[in-house]
Amino acid sequence: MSEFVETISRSEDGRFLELLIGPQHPASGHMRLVAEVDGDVVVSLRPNLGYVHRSVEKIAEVKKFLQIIPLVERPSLADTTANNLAYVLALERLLGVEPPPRAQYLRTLLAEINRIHSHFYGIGIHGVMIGSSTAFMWAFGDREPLIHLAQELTGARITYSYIIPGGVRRDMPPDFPDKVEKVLRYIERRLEDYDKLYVRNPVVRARLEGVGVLKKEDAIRLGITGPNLRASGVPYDVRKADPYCAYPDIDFNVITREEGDAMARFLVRVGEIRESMKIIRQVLKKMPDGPIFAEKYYKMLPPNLKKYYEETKEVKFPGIFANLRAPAGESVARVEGGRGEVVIYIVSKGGMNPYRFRIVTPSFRNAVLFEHLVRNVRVADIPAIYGSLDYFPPEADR
Amino acid sequence: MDLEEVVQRVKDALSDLEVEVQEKGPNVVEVKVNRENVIEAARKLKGLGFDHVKSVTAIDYPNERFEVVYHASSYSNLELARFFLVLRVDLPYDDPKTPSLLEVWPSVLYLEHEQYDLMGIDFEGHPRKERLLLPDDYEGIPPLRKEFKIKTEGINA
Amino acid sequence: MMDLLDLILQPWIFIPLIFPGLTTAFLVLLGIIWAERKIAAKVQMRYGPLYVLKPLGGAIQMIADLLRYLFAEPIIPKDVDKLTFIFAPLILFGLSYLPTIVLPAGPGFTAISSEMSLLILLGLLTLSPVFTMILAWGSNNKFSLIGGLREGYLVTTYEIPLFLSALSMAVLYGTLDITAMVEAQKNVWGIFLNPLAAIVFLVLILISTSKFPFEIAEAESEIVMGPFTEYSGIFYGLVMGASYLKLYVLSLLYALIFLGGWYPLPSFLQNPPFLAGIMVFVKGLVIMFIAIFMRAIYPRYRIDQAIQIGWHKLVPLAILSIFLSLLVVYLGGV
Amino acid sequence: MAVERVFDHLRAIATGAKYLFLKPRLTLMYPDEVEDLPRGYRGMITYNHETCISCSLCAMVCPADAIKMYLPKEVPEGEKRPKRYPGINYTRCIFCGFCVSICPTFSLQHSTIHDVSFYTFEEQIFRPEEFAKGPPKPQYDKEPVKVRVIPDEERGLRYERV
Repeated sequence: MSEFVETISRSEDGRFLELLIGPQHPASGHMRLVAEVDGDVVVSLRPNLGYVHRSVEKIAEVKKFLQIIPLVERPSLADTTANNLAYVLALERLLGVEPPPRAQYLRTLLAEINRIHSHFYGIGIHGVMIGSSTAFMWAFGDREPLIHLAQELTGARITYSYIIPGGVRRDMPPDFPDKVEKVLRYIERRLEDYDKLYVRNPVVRARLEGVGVLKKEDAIRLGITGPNLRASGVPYDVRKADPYCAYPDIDFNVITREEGDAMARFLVRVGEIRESMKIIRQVLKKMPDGPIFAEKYYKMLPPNLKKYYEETKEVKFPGIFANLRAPAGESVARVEGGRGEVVIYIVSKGGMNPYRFRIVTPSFRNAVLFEHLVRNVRVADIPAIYGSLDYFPPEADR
Repeated sequence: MDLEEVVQRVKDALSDLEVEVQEKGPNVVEVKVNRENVIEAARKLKGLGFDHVKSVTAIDYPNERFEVVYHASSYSNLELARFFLVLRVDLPYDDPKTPSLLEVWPSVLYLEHEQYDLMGIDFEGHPRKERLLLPDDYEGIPPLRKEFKIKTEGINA
Repeated sequence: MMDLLDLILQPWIFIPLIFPGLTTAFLVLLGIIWAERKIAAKVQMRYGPLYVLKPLGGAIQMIADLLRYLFAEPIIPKDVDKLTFIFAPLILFGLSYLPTIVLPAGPGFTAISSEMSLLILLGLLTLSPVFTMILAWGSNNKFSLIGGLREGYLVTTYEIPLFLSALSMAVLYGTLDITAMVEAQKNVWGIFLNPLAAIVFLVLILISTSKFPFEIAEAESEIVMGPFTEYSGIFYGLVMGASYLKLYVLSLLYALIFLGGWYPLPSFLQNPPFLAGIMVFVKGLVIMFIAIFMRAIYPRYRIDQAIQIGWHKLVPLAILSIFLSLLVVYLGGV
Repeated sequence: MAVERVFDHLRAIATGAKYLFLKPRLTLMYPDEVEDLPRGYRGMITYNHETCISCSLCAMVCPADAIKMYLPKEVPEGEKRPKRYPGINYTRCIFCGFCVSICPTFSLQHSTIHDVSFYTFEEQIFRPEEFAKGPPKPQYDKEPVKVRVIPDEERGLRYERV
């Protein structure tokens, strides 16, 4: 792979300017980009990762299984449900627990609400990176109703810790479907205004169309994931390829585009917001009745907690959760989050902690795109491409 | 395509190499291979349609061995995309070296680099030997190894 | 007392000091930045500045900001060229203010009456970008350097069509004196006679004052603050004020040569020229409003796209507008 | 093509202009207005010392080591093995609510208080005795208006005075 051997091509005569973008830069995020520019043209660019590395994998080795749930949420704050869900799926495979159907649907519901607000986050950041403060403010404002919904469902705005082994932590409030429907109608209406002011704005199109083109074969070769992959014409979505939770029963489309440029990546996100709304409506319609916590753990609850759970539909943990032991073995799970595929791999030796915990986040897999796409483009294209990747440094650094 | 068929295909493709192929879970095919054969095996698996790697994990069994685990899957063949192909390489503890699979799967570029950085596995042929996530001047035990201890406080104040 | 008032009302004092000069320019600076933030906030479904004088919607926010700029420590980095770093912003600000003295505030009410006043004004306008480039160079910062170069490229892009479209109006009215140009619009405004030049000139105002979608030299997400990256405190206040001053001057010019100046004010109200001045001022405000409203609509173009727009679209259109003017003159004139 | 682009420009400007005259502001004027949070919001923890059975499950499950089991300040006379009781360190608490979920006697509950400020790190460590007194009340300059946040079809979120 000679193309990655030497991406920094220091010139002899000092013609190229080395530009250190970040970590203290308005649009770098928590990372540094080392760019080499020839006038206004970027010759090469290398991301310098690790500025916010916290070694989640090492910390997980000394945390108990339940304590890892909040831990895996921390790296990607805009998209916590994906990490939470991927971890719990892997853990459940290890424990041999199957959550009841209603819990599956509630998981799907939260995952899709989270996907929409994660996409709004990405769209907003992308907008301000190319200079549209309105796109930024609108997207972050319209994220708020969705965060409010998630808060009603889980009790927290961002770090939900909602999905636990064997189910979810509480049932939705009775008037929840009504509220969701109102918010979805609002978002639908707003997307039309986005379309007029931002998507079809000729300046936006001039900035994004044909910029940072990722070819289909390159996307596959480099193992790109998420909307960035689908924008290059690969119809891979974990929800279809390896369905989990309630997705086998749900009818939805995988949004793909053929162009592979920054605009295509942006439009895939917009399309996925619409698909997610479709999924949420179906989930609420098909939501089965029944328990939200696996029978196996429900049986361990003392009678007063059982009664509380029956009355309020709020799960109380059995005492075993404090020191949950997983049998020896290993399991791997993947989930399609807002930014792409989260892979979690747990190796257990039968103790209270995982022996080895591996989390591969979508941003880390997409990090290679910086050096692949940002070559022979203009300085102004760096933020345009960066934003279109929906790259989140803390998520990549973990 | 079901799991048995995938296992059969993998077995057929790797028949002339010394490998161990087995099912691990509902959609996981595991291939154990020694490090001499790993590039050859990877090349053949890529020929089957496993076109990218999702994760590279090095596991440390102190004073025993290292394990490097590649989780590969497919983007171009969506039937194959349902499966994880786990490629497992054992390394002796005192000589944690294995050929880099960068030539076969360019998607391991950052993933192998990370394991080099955090676990100290030497991927031979990998062009990058500098720090990735750790500070550039970090010296000492790679932090993901078991001998790197982190303290916990316990429940009593 | 009367003497003092009389003195102030002399055009050669009133114009540089009161309107359109120092006092008004200063108030406009405070007002327009507040309005920019307020308008963007309105489109973006939020409040904008609010808590400084809440009953008026935070109207004196900019006075608070000005005080902050004044009393903040102006940090002069170790590696800058100190002379240029300190004096370039001062000269830049001064030069941006200078063109106001050529502008007439009412019929016959000019500080410098010249048959060439349009040319003088345009000439003065071309001076300030040089100092933007000088201070970018003096900052000794890579982002400043790139920003300064971008400014340089933009100057080459906008100056030629700006001159051409302004001169097309001179062709139309047959004069280079701004006062005479206004008088020529007594019956029909210039914008109706030569809409092409009007549109081109409006776009060029956006480019030359670095307003969206041409806010390229200062592009925050790319090169931090462009030429002004190293500036802080009052020096930053000066360089930021300079670009708004330029907008103010160009907007007044636009009001004078395209929007009929003090017309349609009937002639018996034109003297004394207070109402005339207010008329010009209000028209200028409209143009400023349009320019700052664009912030809420557009992201920014890339530098190559902006240059392409300049040379491929605006220059030909500006040349065309001269021919349009000739045609109008040929068909009957003004 | 070029004509279409002109229309796109005009459409974008018109859409922006439309918002100049609408009133759909999303801002919640905190701290003049404060959200009246529903039951179930995961705020600061309240602790009932009377019902606590000293099982230490909360400390065991806490992912951030925020809850710890403290010995009483004064050990009662003649007690061989004094019971330990939970105290919380709000510099570490991440409001996941696992302690509340695992408490078998409902001694730990969520309050809806979340916006409290402290001057020192030490103030944020609540030993069992202080923990039992409940979380501190947020301090506002003037009494804020309590509003309920309601999803709305027109405006996204609506703030209704309670």
